[in-house]
Amino acid sequence: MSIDTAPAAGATALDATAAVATRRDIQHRLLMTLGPILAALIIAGCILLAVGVDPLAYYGFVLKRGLLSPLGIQQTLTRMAPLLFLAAGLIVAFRAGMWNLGGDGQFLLGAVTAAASAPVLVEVMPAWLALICSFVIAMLVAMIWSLVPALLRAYQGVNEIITTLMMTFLGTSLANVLVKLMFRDPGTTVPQTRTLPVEDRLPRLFDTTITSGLLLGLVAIITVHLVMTRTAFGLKLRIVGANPRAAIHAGLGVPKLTIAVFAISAGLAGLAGAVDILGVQGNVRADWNPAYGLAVIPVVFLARMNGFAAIGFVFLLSVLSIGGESAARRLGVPNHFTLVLVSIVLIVLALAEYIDHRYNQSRKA
Amino acid sequence: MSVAKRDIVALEGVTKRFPGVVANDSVDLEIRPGEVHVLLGENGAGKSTLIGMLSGLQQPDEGRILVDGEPTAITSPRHALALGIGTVFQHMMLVPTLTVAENLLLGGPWWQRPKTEELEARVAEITRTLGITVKLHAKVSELSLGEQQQVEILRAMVRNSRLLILDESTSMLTPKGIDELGALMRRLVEQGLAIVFITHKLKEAAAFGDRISVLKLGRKVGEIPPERFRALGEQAIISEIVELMFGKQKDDPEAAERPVRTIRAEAAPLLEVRDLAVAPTDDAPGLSSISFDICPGELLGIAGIDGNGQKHLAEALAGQRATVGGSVRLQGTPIEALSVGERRQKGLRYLTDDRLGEGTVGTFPVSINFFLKQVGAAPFWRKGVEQRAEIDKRAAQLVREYDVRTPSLKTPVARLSGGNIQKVLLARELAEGAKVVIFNKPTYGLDLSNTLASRQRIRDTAARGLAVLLISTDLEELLSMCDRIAVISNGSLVGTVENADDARTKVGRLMIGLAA
Amino acid sequence: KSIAILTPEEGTDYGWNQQGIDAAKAAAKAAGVEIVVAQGLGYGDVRPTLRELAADGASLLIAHASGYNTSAPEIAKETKVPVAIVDTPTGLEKGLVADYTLSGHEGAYLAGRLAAKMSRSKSVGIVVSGEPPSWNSQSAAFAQGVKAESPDVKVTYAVIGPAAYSDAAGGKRVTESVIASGADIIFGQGNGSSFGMLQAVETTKAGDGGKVYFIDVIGDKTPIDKGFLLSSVVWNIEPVYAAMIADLKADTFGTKSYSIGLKDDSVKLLKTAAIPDNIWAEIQALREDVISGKTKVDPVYDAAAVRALMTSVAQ
Amino acid sequence: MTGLFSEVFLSALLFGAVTAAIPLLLAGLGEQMSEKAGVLNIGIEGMMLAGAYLGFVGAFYSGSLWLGFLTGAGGGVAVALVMALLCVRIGLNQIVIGIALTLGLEGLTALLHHFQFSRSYPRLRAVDVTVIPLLSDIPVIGPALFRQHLIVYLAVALVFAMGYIYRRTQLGLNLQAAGDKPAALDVAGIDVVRTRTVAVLTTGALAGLGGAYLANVGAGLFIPFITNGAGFLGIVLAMLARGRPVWVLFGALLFGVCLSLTTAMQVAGINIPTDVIQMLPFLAVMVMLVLFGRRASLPAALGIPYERGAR
Ligand SMILES: Nc1ncnc2c1ncn2[C@@H]1O[C@H](COP(=O)(O)OP(=O)(O)OP(=O)(O)O)[C@@H](O)[C@H]1O
Ligand SMILES: Nc1ncnc2c1ncn2[C@@H]1O[C@H](COP(=O)(O)OP(=O)(O)OP(=O)(O)O)[C@@H](O)[C@H]1O
Ligand SMILES: [Mg+2]
Ligand SMILES: [Mg+2]
Repeated sequence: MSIDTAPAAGATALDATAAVATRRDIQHRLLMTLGPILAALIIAGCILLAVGVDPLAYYGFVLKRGLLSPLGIQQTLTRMAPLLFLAAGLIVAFRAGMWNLGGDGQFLLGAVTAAASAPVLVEVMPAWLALICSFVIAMLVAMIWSLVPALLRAYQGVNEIITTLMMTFLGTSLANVLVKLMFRDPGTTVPQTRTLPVEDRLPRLFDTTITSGLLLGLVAIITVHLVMTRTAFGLKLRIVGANPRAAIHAGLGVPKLTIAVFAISAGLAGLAGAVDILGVQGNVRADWNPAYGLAVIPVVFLARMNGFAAIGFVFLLSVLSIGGESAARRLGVPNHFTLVLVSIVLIVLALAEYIDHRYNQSRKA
Repeated sequence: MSVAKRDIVALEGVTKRFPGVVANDSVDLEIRPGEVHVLLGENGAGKSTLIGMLSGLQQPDEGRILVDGEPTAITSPRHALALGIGTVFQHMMLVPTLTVAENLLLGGPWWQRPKTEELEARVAEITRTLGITVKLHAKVSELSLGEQQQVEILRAMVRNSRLLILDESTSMLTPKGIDELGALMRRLVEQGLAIVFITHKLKEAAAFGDRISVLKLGRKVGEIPPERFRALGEQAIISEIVELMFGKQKDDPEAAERPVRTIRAEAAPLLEVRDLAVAPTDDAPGLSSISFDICPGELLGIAGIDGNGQKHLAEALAGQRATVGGSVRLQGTPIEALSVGERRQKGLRYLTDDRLGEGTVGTFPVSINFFLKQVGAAPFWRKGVEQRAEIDKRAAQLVREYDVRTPSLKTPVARLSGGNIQKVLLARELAEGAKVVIFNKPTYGLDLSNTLASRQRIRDTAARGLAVLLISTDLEELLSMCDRIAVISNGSLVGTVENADDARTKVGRLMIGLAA
Repeated sequence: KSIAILTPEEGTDYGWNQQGIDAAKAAAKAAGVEIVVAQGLGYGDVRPTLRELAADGASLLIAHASGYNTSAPEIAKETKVPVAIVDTPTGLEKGLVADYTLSGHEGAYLAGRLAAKMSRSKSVGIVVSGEPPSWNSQSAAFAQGVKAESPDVKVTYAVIGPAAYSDAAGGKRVTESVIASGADIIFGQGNGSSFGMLQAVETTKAGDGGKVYFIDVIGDKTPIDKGFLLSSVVWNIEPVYAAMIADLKADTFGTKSYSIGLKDDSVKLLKTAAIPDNIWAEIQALREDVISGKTKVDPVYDAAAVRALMTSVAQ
Repeated sequence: MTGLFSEVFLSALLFGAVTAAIPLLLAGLGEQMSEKAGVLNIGIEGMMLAGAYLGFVGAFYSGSLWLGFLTGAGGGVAVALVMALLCVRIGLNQIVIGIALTLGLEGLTALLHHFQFSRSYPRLRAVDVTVIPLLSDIPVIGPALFRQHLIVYLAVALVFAMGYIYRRTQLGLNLQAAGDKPAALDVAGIDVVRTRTVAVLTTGALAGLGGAYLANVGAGLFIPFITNGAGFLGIVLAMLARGRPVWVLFGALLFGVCLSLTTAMQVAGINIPTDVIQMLPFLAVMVMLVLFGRRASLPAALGIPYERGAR
């Protein structure tokens, strides 16, 4: 679980040979990503064959519906928005060496508070302002929710894996309680919050159904990437993550930084919830929990906590989940197969990285 | 060659490569019972790598190892133990959360109950013959580093080793401890064991060895066999080694004269410490009523056995550790309430003894490690944004100035050798604005040339008019550099000695608890 | 011309999803249109699937889950493809959105009467895995039915837990506790967890050492019954879908809410061998009373209200 | 309120608490062993699912619960084998592989269930219990605690067996060394990779057994996603227990009792939303962490793959 610093280096390379090297590096990276995906598809294809489904037809639909058709790609891009925010939050936490596994709880609380506030706020202020306020509220609530694990870790040294897992169980329940008891839409028998009208939601991009939340997500993750790699603040967090004792030795206020990390990470998870609600869903139903967090964690690791790589992997994840849903329906495979596919892709990607690393080492020796 | 003196282990043309380095380059070596075979060489010369292959941690890429004359592939540490090769590694190899006894028992068949009684009897027998005591039921984390080293030696003994390898085992010991270890090695070889002894201190090599091999850049560049060894005197041996290692004639390089410096008596102290107290922790005693002054240009040494509160003292001064009383003044202004960063701003610098543990971030590039304590400061950061050009420019300057040998500024600092990491730290702490500098064991683990270079830096620092506190367990080092030497024992200063002719005996008396 | 139905889980649950899919298939077949089934979509975002189905040319999208009633009308407006949603009578829009609010409360009332008549221990239990409106109305009506039959019969109400739809072990555990509290008839509602309830009924003896019976809802679990199924409040959604298709053709889609009830047997109590004929006859008489309006059963959808009601009937 | 609670009911509640606690206990004990040896096993949920599915298949087709437990444990071991291979032997990131395995087994078991059982929903017979003489006659407690399937007693005995292993055997020393300072274990002549592999496989066996218990005894059937996060609770329990098996037992019982409390309150007609009651065990643990939350002493090398001679 080491933090990779490669992106920090290599960026100053400007001369021609370096440019060639960078291009070769990118080519290599692409190969090392697409190759394993192909391998994963073949393995998953065997499972499909075993249950009597034509893998080629299945993948054809995945590609067509997740990537190549205009409708499919729009859905894919829309699905990316909350995932990008979550990934951004995880990048901050993981680079600072803190295992925030409580993303789902923070996400849900952000979503619920955004859903509770936005429909009320649009009635008293312009929609754009209401959206901003809702985003801020969602972010603050998620931040506050992370305070307990943050304080326990900062001042008591309590392991955050336990506390964030517990808080995510609690947060999921609390979100339900809020929906059912506090923010319930009185206009329907279904336990859900009031619905933000479609026209008041985040605008869609151009003439498509892609939410502008995608842009926000991209901005968020790129900002996080730049902050983490190019600023003093980001460096401080990385020092805390890479060697906490060095951070103390260098006089960094580790407890305060710890709390900041949790706040930012949780805040971004809260924003992820808000962007899903304000951009797409419009309300939160009781017992709703898309559990995006769990799938995003490995993605962030595979991207080696690099924001740009994370965008790529989130895209891949979206294509698989949107296309997989469609393909499953057409071929009569249960939707659960998508989970198997994602799992195989993750494992093979991790393996490929290892083999690549080994190969590089033996070449140097 | 006499039959009795057949090699226990012999290396023939052993080569070991790592990515980018040839750590051992066709090395031949004979290890015989009844001999202390000293391995010498600069940092990175390949000594530990050689040991790694003997103890089954690594396998040679080329060449072969003969055990009792038979070519043997030592495939695992278990195999090495079975062959009777016991190793005390350069880095601590004890489990801190287990007791000493449990650590000694580690390695038994997994289904068994640990045979504690058997062990106790065996340990009692060994410690009696060795004349050491160990606390069998104390947790390892509660022992001082010196005690831990004894446990490791004991462990090698408990396992009935025929060949005992000691990799820099004296680095943590006091002068007395070192002498005892030397006597112990002598007794052991007399019992017929073979010993491989690695050290950076040439005097130890001359005093304890029977045979010396010198490695340089992975090659064996010379050997002094026992016959010659016995024929030469200490000085002759040392100068021969120096010639082998550095290729140029030079008399005992460590015996550099202490330059006579004049400290203006009337100068106000730069650092005044009064009644400093720190609460005790698991691994070290607390500090109580520590008081001393250091004037500009003065070099105050702190002598003492490791684990007597030196680290607490340094950390308390640097602001890294909470104090429970006392005052610290820098140029007359109290700083005890300030944070680490604020103290640094005021000119207080602390060069830690734990280079990789807290001094640097190993995975970060060399360039960034120069500025770890200045993150966010202009001109390297402007409005919080990293100015890579400024950083690289200054880093390149420091690399040149301090002669840091690094492939590039982007190299992760952990890839550098220990001596070069130390240079990075020196550069960082001595850079502009320093007034008081605390050096904690600055030459620990460094080879001769790096040690000399570091000491020169420290002397230069004092010569520039800074106040220097030098904490060291190496008495020779303190005697060769300091103006005064204070002795710390069990968390308090038991006396301060002017570094005059009789300082050695006075300090020695203080260290073993007698009045100076 | 084709219609599409979207369900959150696979249509093999002998319950909500299966009844919806089977009914849609039957209605489509009767009307001679094609049917597309999109099942197992989960409770997350179904907009992608809705859009895709619309783009593929479906002329009616049946969003068969209360969780879909926000997204489906939105997609209807976006794509101009009519949708049918559940539990939202206020959401009608001509030509675009129709609602079908399915409540088996009338049937559940009868089930309550049946349970009260048949309980040996004078104690019955309601076990649910969650508290969505359609289950609430049946839980409440069941309790009302029990009390109407005999105020002496005790009703015990237990919720397994939030989002416990797949908690089969929880279903079994809670049901066993309820049986231990004296109940010998369990009225169970839950998706995956209802199989756990069934298992509890099959493997636990009532206080008197006799059989515990199970009353199921929505679907008909007879094919997998081992002789413990007393009855089920079976929903037949086909007439609803048939009416929708008819309205679509007649251009009157979106002008009315559809519902199910005892009257046309779209809600009915399942007759099993475990119900004696005389009791069944009494139940049939009660059914007439409900249909004629002589007995009024008002649906209670709100979870808090249901729990309040349960507290009041518990003693 | 007392009038409501008959002896039979109270004892059923307690019985339910124990039944709910056993899978958590087994998962927690398993996770504890991995963590002790330095492997953060996030894939335990997947191991439980594999155990639940295969355990049910074994018990259903053979008609023997014991065979079911065996196949269930085998299923857990099979998943653990993948984890050991990828994370211990070649040192891939434990969190990535753990989560990937959990996702994959969620999907795979649901898929298999779909093709195999989604029409018939087979269920097992009632479980045979082993009655402990005398003790089982104690009112309330007796029927709840001493009329359980033999495996329950074995699981509880396992707690003490584990305690014994950790404190009194070479294996215990090896495990602790593998987690705290693997290099020291290695130079003591014990293969770290093998030690950790044993630990991970044991985790798999215990988690698989826990899953099989959940499916075969807890539910009597298998349905997709049946574990419902029990594996993650196991991780929390293992971390809270700080290496002491007894604390895993206490923690698991706490969760079980809280679940039964939920039922008890509802049966008593106390009108509190279930979501609120459901938060109880988590709240209890959080409060404990806030009050006594001293540094959780996790092994120093937890999550770090071991490679001999790496530096
Ligand atoms: N893991 C590694 N990968 C690549 N190169 C390495 C690695 N470790 C060390 N090196 C290279 O090997 C050289 C020697 O390293 P080592 O740590 O043994 O130095 P050293 O001899 O202790 O140095 P010094 O004499 O300065 O103390 C360094 O220049 C370093 O660049
Ligand atoms: N595991 C490893 N991977 C890569 N390089 C290594 C490794 N171990 C040693 N080296 C390199 O091999 C060379 C020899 O290192 P070795 O540790 O044997 O030196 P040494 O003589 O023991 O030095 P020191 O006096 O500092 O202990 C160095 O350049 C070092 O960097
Ligand atoms: Mg070195
Ligand atoms: Mg060495």
